Amino acid sequence: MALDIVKIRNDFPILKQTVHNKPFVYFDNAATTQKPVQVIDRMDKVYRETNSNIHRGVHYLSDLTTRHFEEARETIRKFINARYDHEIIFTSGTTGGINLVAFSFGEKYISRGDEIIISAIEHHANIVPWQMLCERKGASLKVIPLNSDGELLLEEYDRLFSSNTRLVAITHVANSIGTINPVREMIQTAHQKNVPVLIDGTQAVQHGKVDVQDLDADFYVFSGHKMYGPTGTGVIYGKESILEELPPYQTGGEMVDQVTFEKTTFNRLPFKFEAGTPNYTGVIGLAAAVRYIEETGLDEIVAREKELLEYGSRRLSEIDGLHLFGQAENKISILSFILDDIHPFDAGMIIDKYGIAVRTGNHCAQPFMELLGIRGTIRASMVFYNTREEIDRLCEAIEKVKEMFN
Amino acid sequence: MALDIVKIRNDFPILKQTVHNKPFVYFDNAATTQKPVQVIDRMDKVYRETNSNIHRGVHYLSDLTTRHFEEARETIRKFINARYDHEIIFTSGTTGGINLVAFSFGEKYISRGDEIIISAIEHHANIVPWQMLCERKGASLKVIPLNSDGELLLEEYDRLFSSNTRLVAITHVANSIGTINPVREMIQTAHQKNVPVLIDGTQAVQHGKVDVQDLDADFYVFSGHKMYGPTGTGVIYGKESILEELPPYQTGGEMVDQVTFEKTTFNRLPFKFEAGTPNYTGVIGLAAAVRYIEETGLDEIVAREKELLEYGSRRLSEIDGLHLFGQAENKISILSFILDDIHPFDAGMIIDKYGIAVRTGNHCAQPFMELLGIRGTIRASMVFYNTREEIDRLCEAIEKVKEMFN
Amino acid sequence: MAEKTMQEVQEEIVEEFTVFDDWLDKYNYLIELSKSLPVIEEKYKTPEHLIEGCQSKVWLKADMEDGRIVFTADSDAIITKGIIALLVRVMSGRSPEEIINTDLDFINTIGLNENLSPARSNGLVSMIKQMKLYALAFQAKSKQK
Amino acid sequence: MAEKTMQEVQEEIVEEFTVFDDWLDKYNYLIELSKSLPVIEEKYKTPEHLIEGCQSKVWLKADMEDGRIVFTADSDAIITKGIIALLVRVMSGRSPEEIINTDLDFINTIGLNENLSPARSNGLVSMIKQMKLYALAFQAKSKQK
Ligand SMILES: Cc1ncc(COP(=O)(O)O)c(C=O)c1O
Ligand SMILES: Cc1ncc(COP(=O)(O)O)c(C=O)c1O
Repeated sequence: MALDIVKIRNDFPILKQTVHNKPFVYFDNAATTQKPVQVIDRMDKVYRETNSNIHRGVHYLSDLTTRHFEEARETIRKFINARYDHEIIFTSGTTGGINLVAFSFGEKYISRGDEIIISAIEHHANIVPWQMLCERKGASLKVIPLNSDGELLLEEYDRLFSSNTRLVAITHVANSIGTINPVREMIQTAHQKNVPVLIDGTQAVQHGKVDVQDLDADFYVFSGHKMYGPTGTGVIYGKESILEELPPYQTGGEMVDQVTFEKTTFNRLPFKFEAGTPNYTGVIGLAAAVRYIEETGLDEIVAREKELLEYGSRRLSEIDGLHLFGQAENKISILSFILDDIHPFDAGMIIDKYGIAVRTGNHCAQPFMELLGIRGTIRASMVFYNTREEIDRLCEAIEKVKEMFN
Repeated sequence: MALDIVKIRNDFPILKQTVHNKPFVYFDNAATTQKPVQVIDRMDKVYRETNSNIHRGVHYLSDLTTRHFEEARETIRKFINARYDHEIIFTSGTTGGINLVAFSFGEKYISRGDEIIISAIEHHANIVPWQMLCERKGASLKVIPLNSDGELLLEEYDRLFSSNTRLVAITHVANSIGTINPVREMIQTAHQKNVPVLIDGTQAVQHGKVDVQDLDADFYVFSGHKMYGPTGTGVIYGKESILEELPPYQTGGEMVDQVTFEKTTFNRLPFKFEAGTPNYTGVIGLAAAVRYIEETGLDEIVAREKELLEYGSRRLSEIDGLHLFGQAENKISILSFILDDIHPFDAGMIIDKYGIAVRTGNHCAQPFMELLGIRGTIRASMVFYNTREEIDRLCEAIEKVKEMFN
Repeated sequence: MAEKTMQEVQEEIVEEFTVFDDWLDKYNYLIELSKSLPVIEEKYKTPEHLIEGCQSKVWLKADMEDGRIVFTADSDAIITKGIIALLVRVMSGRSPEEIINTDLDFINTIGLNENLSPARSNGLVSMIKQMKLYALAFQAKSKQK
Repeated sequence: MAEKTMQEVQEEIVEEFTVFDDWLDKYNYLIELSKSLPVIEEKYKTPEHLIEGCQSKVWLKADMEDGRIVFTADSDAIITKGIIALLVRVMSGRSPEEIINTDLDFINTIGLNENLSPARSNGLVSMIKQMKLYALAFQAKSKQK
């Protein structure tokens, strides 16, 4: 069943406005998505009706909010099909999540001479924490190379393993050009060598069904604000067996069991990894976002985004002097391109004047941009609430840019 | 000028409800405060009208949201009178903030044999991160003792310093019993010995004017959700000169300058410490909370809370078999007490039934509870929107508790 | 002992609670019940018998007598004690199989889950979990023989 | 050169911009101006002369000639180049004192701050800051003598 696009656009109040006197077109969804009223209103309701700090409260509202928070954990568990609720850990976002794993896993399992495999198409959030860890521990990074379509070279990946490989950390979907990596196979490869795998799912969970058990991922990390949820929220899925072994990262209230000045013992999972007052309002909002995705239908979302990608790719490829990056067969609806002899930033500024929000620059993927030998791209990232008409408007704006700078 | 309490209570929608068919009384403000519509609506507006990821965006809404975010930094700077905007670092909360400092300061300045001074009245968030640091580095904790009124023993504090002391970390106001510590003098003492000081201001900034330059604090850390702002927000103030020296904590997008697989260089302050997409909506809401506090008037807030404390202390002390903890001369409006032969949890459950939210337990201050030789207290923490009538209702509920269990 | 099934005892309790139409009576009844709890011997009040996740301390011990599990327990909070007295009344003197296979739905029905705070209901969940774990352990042991 | 004060040149620019009533004309004018920027020599396009905080690359160099600072610059983006051409027009050939003491209010007045994106306006702030820093440095140097 096709989506009711009129209803959907009504769900996102921000889309109904003009910017620079033009109808607003939002094509910066890979940076952050917009929020449906279902999410906004849910958080509003927390603050207006039920707000109270959670877990240790004896009173009614604290009870209620604790329940809502723990129900949110269950909602997320189901969404990615984790086995247990306590395998779901709430964080401030993907960056916070990867840093947690890098520290805790690193403290336990990484020492001098060890190796961690990442790929050439990672976001900085899945590069720098591993770099820092390697620096601290005297370990080193190995990088899976890409082909010119933006796909990882799997034979090379295979060859990167050694007896010192301790972890693989790769993105499910590349934020710069949209490639969907074959993470299921890559996890199998790693597991055959007894190496656990962390998947950065930031650009994946909102664009297709993710089943962490089917993938057999050891860690799966994502951000709330890119999946129609609020800022300041994120999730780490981790297999119980591994999480149990890891030491805590941040420490403080909630996550302790007994505290004396001599010694502190820690609470059980998931609380061991959730120090301090969590962003419970955000988490409750995130659960509302998941419900929104589920009610809209992931299959329908995938179908519509595929259609937008096909239309957009075709329209853009008709433009003279435009080069589209990322021709992977499997990709999400991201159009990343440059225009001959025009700086992406100049182009972005003019496109903005037509009321269209695109992102320009390196998309926090400097190593990948260097690989392409470019200073950055113009990136239009689309989701199911976008339309063909909006793509047409982008094409018109691009023509204006060419007029101005050529 | 006295506060217009009718107007104020209208600002907090959550207060206008019944719980267990009784008018709701919220006395759990030290756990988290309620939010005025000014804060709720501000965040609503972000999501409905301006939401976009910040800093690197080329388009209008990204620009606008970046401005709002950076204006929020300036609002916080003024609120605590920091010298520079870039001395204000946004975090997910106090726990996140203290963990950041413990890691970064620890990496740079703490090694085997070093000592860190904390006090016997700290929240777990200002104990456990230092414990972990000490464990990692082979350093040790020294603890400032208290007198029976809940005041720190300053002569003992003096004696704790040695040539190995590297940091003092103390709370400005104790969350368990409300004591206001003489942090200005304590900072002077430490500085005479060239030891920097971190102040946990979580229970202080909302209850009186804090001027970090006047205090001469090296770090001052607090949470947004306890000062009428949203969950998932927090602030570290740090002196420029120290922050410049510290290595980053979390790493990822935003906080980097150049990333290659060989080496990463970091962005300048404050971004060096703000990895990943910040909770910009929350931060913008936090600035609205600060404006609300300022418009209400900190002096007026202090005066009203003092009056509530005096009234509440008097009323509670009239109750037979009730023991009030924390008789410090300088304290915020927290009433922490036990009832003879009644478990705080039993009492809290019954008080809840009268629509009154109090907290029971150890208030994340287990070492302090052990010092008192008790299993926990019943804590009623009041702020300016509370009333004498609410205190009267609490007293009635306590009488019922006594009837039931004695 | 235990002529009624666990299910029947649960129904009995539900029936008893129907006469209370306000929370005050319910709580007073729990206070009353707290006095009937078969108390764990003082020497067993060790960390090993302490149940996690409760705001008040709860100790619980299980012994096998003639194929049936006998629970003794205690708590420093009275209402907690009343609740655990109810649990013991339903579960003590049963075979491991019956304990493992019976759902404890009376808790929802009498509104303990709802009316008790979360901290409490977390504790409640922990208590039930611990009692079922004991049953599983005894069952495993008897199969080994 | 520099018979007008910095203030006067700023007013001149504001006046020029008043004739544009839409952004397209403003931007086209900036593109035009970009061609007039006194370009930094290729060999100085080093990290040392690169300004941080801009989405496009901006190189800036300052030399002291007869007590006046002469700026040369370049950028890989054209609109950036146009803006820096404006800054150079206002500030180049001035004494360190004048540069330090004059507020650059023309930027707000012609709506560059508002109409340009934040990334851009961050870059703008960085450029101005860097130019003022050069002025401070030259002033300090000349006082040492
Ligand atoms: C004095 C003090 N420090 C630290 C904290 C921890 O704050 P958060 O849970 O917001 O991180 C609290 C909160 O209870 C507190 O009262
Ligand atoms: C693939 C990927 N990983 C990680 C991140 C970092 O996410 P956040 O900034 O929410 O922490 C992003 C966001 O751009 C991303 O696209």
